[in-house]
Amino acid sequence: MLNGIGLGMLYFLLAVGLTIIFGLLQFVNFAHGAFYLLGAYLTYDFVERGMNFWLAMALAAVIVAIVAGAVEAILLRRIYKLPHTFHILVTVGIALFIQEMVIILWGPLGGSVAAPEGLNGVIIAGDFIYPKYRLFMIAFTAVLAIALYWALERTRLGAIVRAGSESAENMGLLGYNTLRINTLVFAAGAGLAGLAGALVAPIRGVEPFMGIEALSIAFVVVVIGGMGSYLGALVAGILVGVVQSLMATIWPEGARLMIYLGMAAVIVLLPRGLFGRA
Amino acid sequence: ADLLKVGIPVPISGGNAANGKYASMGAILAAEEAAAKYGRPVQTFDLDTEGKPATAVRKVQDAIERDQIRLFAGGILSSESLAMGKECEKGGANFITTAGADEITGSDCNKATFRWSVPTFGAVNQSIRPIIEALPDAKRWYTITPQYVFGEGLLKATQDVLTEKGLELVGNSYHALTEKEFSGYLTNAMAERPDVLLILNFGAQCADTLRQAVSFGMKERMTIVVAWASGLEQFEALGADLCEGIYFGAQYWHTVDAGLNPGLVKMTQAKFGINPNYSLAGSYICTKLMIDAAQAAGSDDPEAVRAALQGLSYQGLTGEESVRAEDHQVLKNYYLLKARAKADMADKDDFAEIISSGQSFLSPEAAGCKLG
Amino acid sequence: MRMLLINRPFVQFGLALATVLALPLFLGSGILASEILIYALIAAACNLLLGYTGLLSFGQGIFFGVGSYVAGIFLTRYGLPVWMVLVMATLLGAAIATLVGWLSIRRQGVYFVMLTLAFSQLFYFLAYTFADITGGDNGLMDVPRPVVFGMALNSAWSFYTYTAVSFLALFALMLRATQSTFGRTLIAVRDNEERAAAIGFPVKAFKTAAFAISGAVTAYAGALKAMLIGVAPLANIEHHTSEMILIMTIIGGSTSLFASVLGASAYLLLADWLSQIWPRWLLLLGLALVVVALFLQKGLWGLVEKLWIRASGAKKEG
Amino acid sequence: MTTTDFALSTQGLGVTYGKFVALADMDLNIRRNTVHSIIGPNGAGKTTMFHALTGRVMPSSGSITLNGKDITHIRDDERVRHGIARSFQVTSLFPTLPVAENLRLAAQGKTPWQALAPWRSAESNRAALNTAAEVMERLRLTGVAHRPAGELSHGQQRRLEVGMAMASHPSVILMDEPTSGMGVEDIEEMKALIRDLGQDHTVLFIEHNMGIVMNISDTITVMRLGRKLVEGTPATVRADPEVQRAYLGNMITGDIA
Amino acid sequence: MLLEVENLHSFYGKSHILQGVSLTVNEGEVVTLLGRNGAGKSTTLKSIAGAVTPGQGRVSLAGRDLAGQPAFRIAKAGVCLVPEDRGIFSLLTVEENLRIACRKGSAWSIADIYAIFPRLEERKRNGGGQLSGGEQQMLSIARALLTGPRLLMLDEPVEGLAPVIVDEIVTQIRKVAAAGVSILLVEQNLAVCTALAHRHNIIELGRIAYHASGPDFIRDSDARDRYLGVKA
Ligand SMILES: Nc1ncnc2c1ncn2[C@@H]1O[C@H](COP(=O)(O)OP(=O)(O)OP(=O)(O)O)[C@@H](O)[C@H]1O
Ligand SMILES: Nc1ncnc2c1ncn2[C@@H]1O[C@H](COP(=O)(O)OP(=O)(O)OP(=O)(O)O)[C@@H](O)[C@H]1O
Ligand SMILES: [Mg+2]
Ligand SMILES: [Mg+2]
Repeated sequence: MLNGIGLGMLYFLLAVGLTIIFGLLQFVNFAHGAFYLLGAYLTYDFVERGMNFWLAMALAAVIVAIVAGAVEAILLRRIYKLPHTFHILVTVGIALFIQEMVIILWGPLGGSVAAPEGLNGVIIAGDFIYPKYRLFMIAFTAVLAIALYWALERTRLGAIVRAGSESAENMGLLGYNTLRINTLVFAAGAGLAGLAGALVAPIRGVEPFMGIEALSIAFVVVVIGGMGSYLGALVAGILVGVVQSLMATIWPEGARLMIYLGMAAVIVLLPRGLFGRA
Repeated sequence: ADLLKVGIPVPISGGNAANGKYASMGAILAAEEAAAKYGRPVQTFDLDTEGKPATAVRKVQDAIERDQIRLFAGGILSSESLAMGKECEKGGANFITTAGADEITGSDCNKATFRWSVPTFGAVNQSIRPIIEALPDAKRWYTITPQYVFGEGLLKATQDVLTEKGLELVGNSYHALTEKEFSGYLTNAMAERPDVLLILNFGAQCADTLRQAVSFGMKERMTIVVAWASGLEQFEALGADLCEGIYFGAQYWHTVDAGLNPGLVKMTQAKFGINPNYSLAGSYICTKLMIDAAQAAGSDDPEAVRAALQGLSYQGLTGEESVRAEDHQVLKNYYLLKARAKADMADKDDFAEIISSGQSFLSPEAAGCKLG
Repeated sequence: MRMLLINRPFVQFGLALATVLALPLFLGSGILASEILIYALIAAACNLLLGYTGLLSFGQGIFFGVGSYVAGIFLTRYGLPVWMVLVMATLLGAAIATLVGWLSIRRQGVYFVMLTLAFSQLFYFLAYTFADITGGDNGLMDVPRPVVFGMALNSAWSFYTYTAVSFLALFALMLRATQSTFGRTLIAVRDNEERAAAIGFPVKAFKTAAFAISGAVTAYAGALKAMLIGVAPLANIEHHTSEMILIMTIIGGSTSLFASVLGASAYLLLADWLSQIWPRWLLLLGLALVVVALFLQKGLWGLVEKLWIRASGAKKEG
Repeated sequence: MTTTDFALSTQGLGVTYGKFVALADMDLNIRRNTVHSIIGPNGAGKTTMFHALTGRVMPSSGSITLNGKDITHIRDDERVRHGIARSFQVTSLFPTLPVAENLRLAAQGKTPWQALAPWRSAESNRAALNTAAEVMERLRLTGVAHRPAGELSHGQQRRLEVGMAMASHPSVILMDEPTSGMGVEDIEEMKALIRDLGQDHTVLFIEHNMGIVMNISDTITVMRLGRKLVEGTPATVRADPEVQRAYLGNMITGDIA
Repeated sequence: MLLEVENLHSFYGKSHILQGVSLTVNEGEVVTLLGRNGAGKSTTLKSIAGAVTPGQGRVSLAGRDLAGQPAFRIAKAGVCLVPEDRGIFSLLTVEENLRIACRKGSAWSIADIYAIFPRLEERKRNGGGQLSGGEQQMLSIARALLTGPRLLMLDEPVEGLAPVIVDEIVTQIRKVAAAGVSILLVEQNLAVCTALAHRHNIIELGRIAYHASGPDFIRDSDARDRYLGVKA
């Protein structure tokens, strides 16, 4: 169960950035996995160079956000108005580009990142054994989730962002510089993906194709949870994590099958996902 | 003499690009060496399979029909290798591979296909028998197995050995081929309190399993054995600290001091400045076998090359190796390695010491091969 | 707003015919040429959904995979005649597409896309999980080529001829469909679904029918591909395949069916060429996609149209 | 009066959006070949009622009878075949298709299953082509027959919007604010057109322009808060104090008072 | 003088829509811009607000030149446009729609808005997209007020509104004007225009073709007939 929740938290972290971009900017971002990949590799690189893990993690997330912001400002803002088709085309292109760049820069092999000092090892309580780092990740993600929820649902910012996604022109008429808002949101969403990558590196290591898997999980979580809903990303993330852990013991080959079956069922039965707003 | 062409169908792009890259390097070494030795031009042609059987087959078909290539050495993934083997048989060419699927020299064997890597049976036997001997107290075993033919093969062989030795398989976790998260399986495993955790998956999944097992502190509580390690690449990706104390079964290890291996190590270091890993070495020896056979046969005519290979004994990378005529399986050593502590490493690649080596093979009949 | 000459059905068919005739002249590989025609069919079928109905489906790989599995299973295990297997592949493709389509069109926009993505994953894992039927990760091997007039089509170019006949016939049928009341209604649905329903069209039935046709053609092509290559691998049903089909279609453009032929050819030729010159060619592909989205939103065909309009000097053309 | 005198009637029709009751207890009886208008404050549920009548939303209670036939549980597109058609409050056309094609499709919508045949040519349905031509003629759109609908001026688009409803030869035609956004000139024209349509169709329309409503309606239904407030001739409605208070106010209707 | 527009030219693609529009609005004044469909009324408002970038000409607000600036700067300078499509954010609730418009220094608060349009308060948790047409119109005007503009431009503010609401809105617009906000009004409803405005402009073919004070305009049925097609 704790495994499921741990996994779920990880999935939430993966999905939340996507939900921000996908739900609020109405933008289908297939490059999300690539930002996650980049975050993980930057962390790996920095740690290899002897940097403190925490610093590496923060720096990686910030760099990913900056890269994403630049990508948004240079490329994506030209295509918001086009149909989804082009969003997909461009972001798939960017994802391929980043993935291949990672291979060129760091080689195709991948590597491991050691958990930071103090979070190495396990916590033992009787029969119960759990890695410290995973516990830390659950706690960290929980705090992050609350902070994000507050920032996006309880502040005007969230409303502004959503409004901007619907009509940049009208936001302009109300005195908002939507171009900048979009860039910031996109950067933040991608930065979260980068952060997820950084956090995951000590658990999963890094390898050039980790982004693809992350992307498909993130999609599942966002869709089940409901587009644009943080609560949805959280609940769906945990749900998917727990289901996957449970299935793993009952019918392992069918675990993924069940998740996608569940996703299809949710979209067919609940139009907006579990927590999506109308 | 005219140009001798060898096709190297390996994944150069896509998920297994790392292997493809090294394989291509190994093939070039073999070709250069042969060209010098035989005084004739020998060239390798990289065919990017993208790791997809359909692409692999298309490239091989084209190479046979359009470029008149008759010798192929490559194929990293089971699915692509099986398909290419069939294609070479159809198209009149020969193919040798290092892929893991036992069907290649088993139920799906054919006259055009050869295989250098030791099948699952041998891998398991050579990995776990030495451990059983070294650790008489290790009674309870737990396995983690990918659910498909390859994993089943390893698991079956494991069960047989354990039964024979009167040891207990206290549990097994199957997982899907795309799985990345093993915490659930590992928790199950820990609950059974095994003495040995035997990991039967390979590649990136194996790395994930190990990483997560170590983070769960399992290394301190039990012996961890990987039956089918991918060699140096894997150690590099995992790092010495993580690997320390874990046992790895391997097809090849660069410190082996037998046969052609010292020569290959020297050559690789001279040309590429690295130690040969499994992908490179496997591709080198496969390519070399093909070239030598064509040279011995006097042409790359498929029948003649086949005849030259069947039953051939030669000095290989693991010492004396031979090609079994009945199923085209190369008989060679399999190694059990134990990873060293970082402090004990002599150089940056000296991750492990060889604990034991040896050969175990099913008979061609037991493997299920009938060459038509 | 009249139709450009180059978009007229006869010209389109002529272009398809010209492609069939030209490929052998310029390509050394009959397999690559056959593959181009097969993917051209698939992209055109995808275009029926994307361009004509406005449905961005990530499910095309499902039908492709189903087609190749049908060929693999019934040719190797049951030895049924090729024509029967092709009919079965087509029908099963249509049936599964009807199911997938019918379920997916209950949602719109991004959710529709996500549903098709979910189905594509679902079918992938189905194929993976039920390895007894599909051969799992190894796929199905030894799929034979058809025998025509007592002659097995073992050489690449003889199979190309076979593929070309199929291609032209199906392309003509699809062309006809786009010009029919049916096709014109699809365009209306794409333009404004709410209005189409309000004037009496059962929109879901039309979308589902579009899926069925698209799935049938795709599955047929999948069976051809299995015979061409001799294997029906798991990779055919992967979502990468769907993604690739979509990319081909989008690169081609969506204002005519031949656009898809162009898109598929361009993609395959470019991929073939790039993968030979640089292992990291996917990076270039990524860049190419970005360029298309930024500068070639009507695809390669849009470019052709523009050149045509300029060359013929006036819009009054046609 | 027997029920067959009514082209369209509803009994206790109600619609809820979630918990919100947008329409309740609506009894309507629209006599054949009359012009019947619906007025009421914004949000009174007028458009919602149209949605229910055309099947866009499913009623939560009550029933709908069209030409003596219960259509409550019939799908939206099928209702067209039973003789009901509508224009939208917010213009809803096929913007990239030519005007003629818009109308051909609308005419074809009467026999939609025929259109499902992928081999039948669109031009083979002569009746639909003729209808399209007639409607264009009547709405003075023939000149722009080949222009994409999206390029038309607002007034032309509004006319085409009405034309889309006419093209299926409905017995009952529903128009949601047909004059919204129209210039004074166009409004006069629309007024004439609606009056004209009332000769051979049953017209039900929503309008805020009292100049039209009071001039051409045979009957007016006033709605408020999802319910019927008053129903009657223009004179009765105009005189009703409750209507004056809730809706008409000082009657700033478009002309200088 | 608050707003001064001089020789404004605007284009959609190649079509030259505004061909030298000039008009002025004084502090606290209500000025209309009338004209037939397609005359360029909305385009004029958009060009002033920066939603359409004018090709040529001068727009100045209290002496500060605004032509060519991005919309958000112009909005910050105190120009607010209520567009003809109302521009409601359908993903936001009514209240959120209002909240994002709030600006410090505005004379109106959300509470004031609810007092003026009680209907909005009743529907405040509704999605903007679920409002009836009239409710959307109210919301759009309400939002504009919350930004506290110096110049309010209304594009057909009473279109599709029930007569009582039209009354209400006319009253509100009067109050707004009385509070010192200048108003540039585009409206088909002449009664509304004459009830509110101090001066009238009629635009034809992208130019101001007629200009008159309120009382003059009411007397001049000829001009109304000629430019607006109103049969006297
Ligand atoms: N999809 C929906 N979900 C929830 N509430 C809705 C929805 N659609 C409409 N409503 C609400 O139902 C009520 C009636 O809306 P309707 O559109 O029928 O009004 P109307 O009478 O046509 O008004 P108007 O004259 O302003 O167009 C409104 O209060 C509106 O907010
Ligand atoms: N986005 C656009 N692209 C091209 N042409 C446009 C666009 N918007 C408006 N036009 C054209 O510009 C001209 C002026 O339009 P505008 O919207 O300013 O008219 P208006 O006076 O507001 O009319 P209405 O009373 O119908 O609202 C019209 O001929 C219209 O067709
Ligand atoms: Mg309404
Ligand atoms: Mg206007």
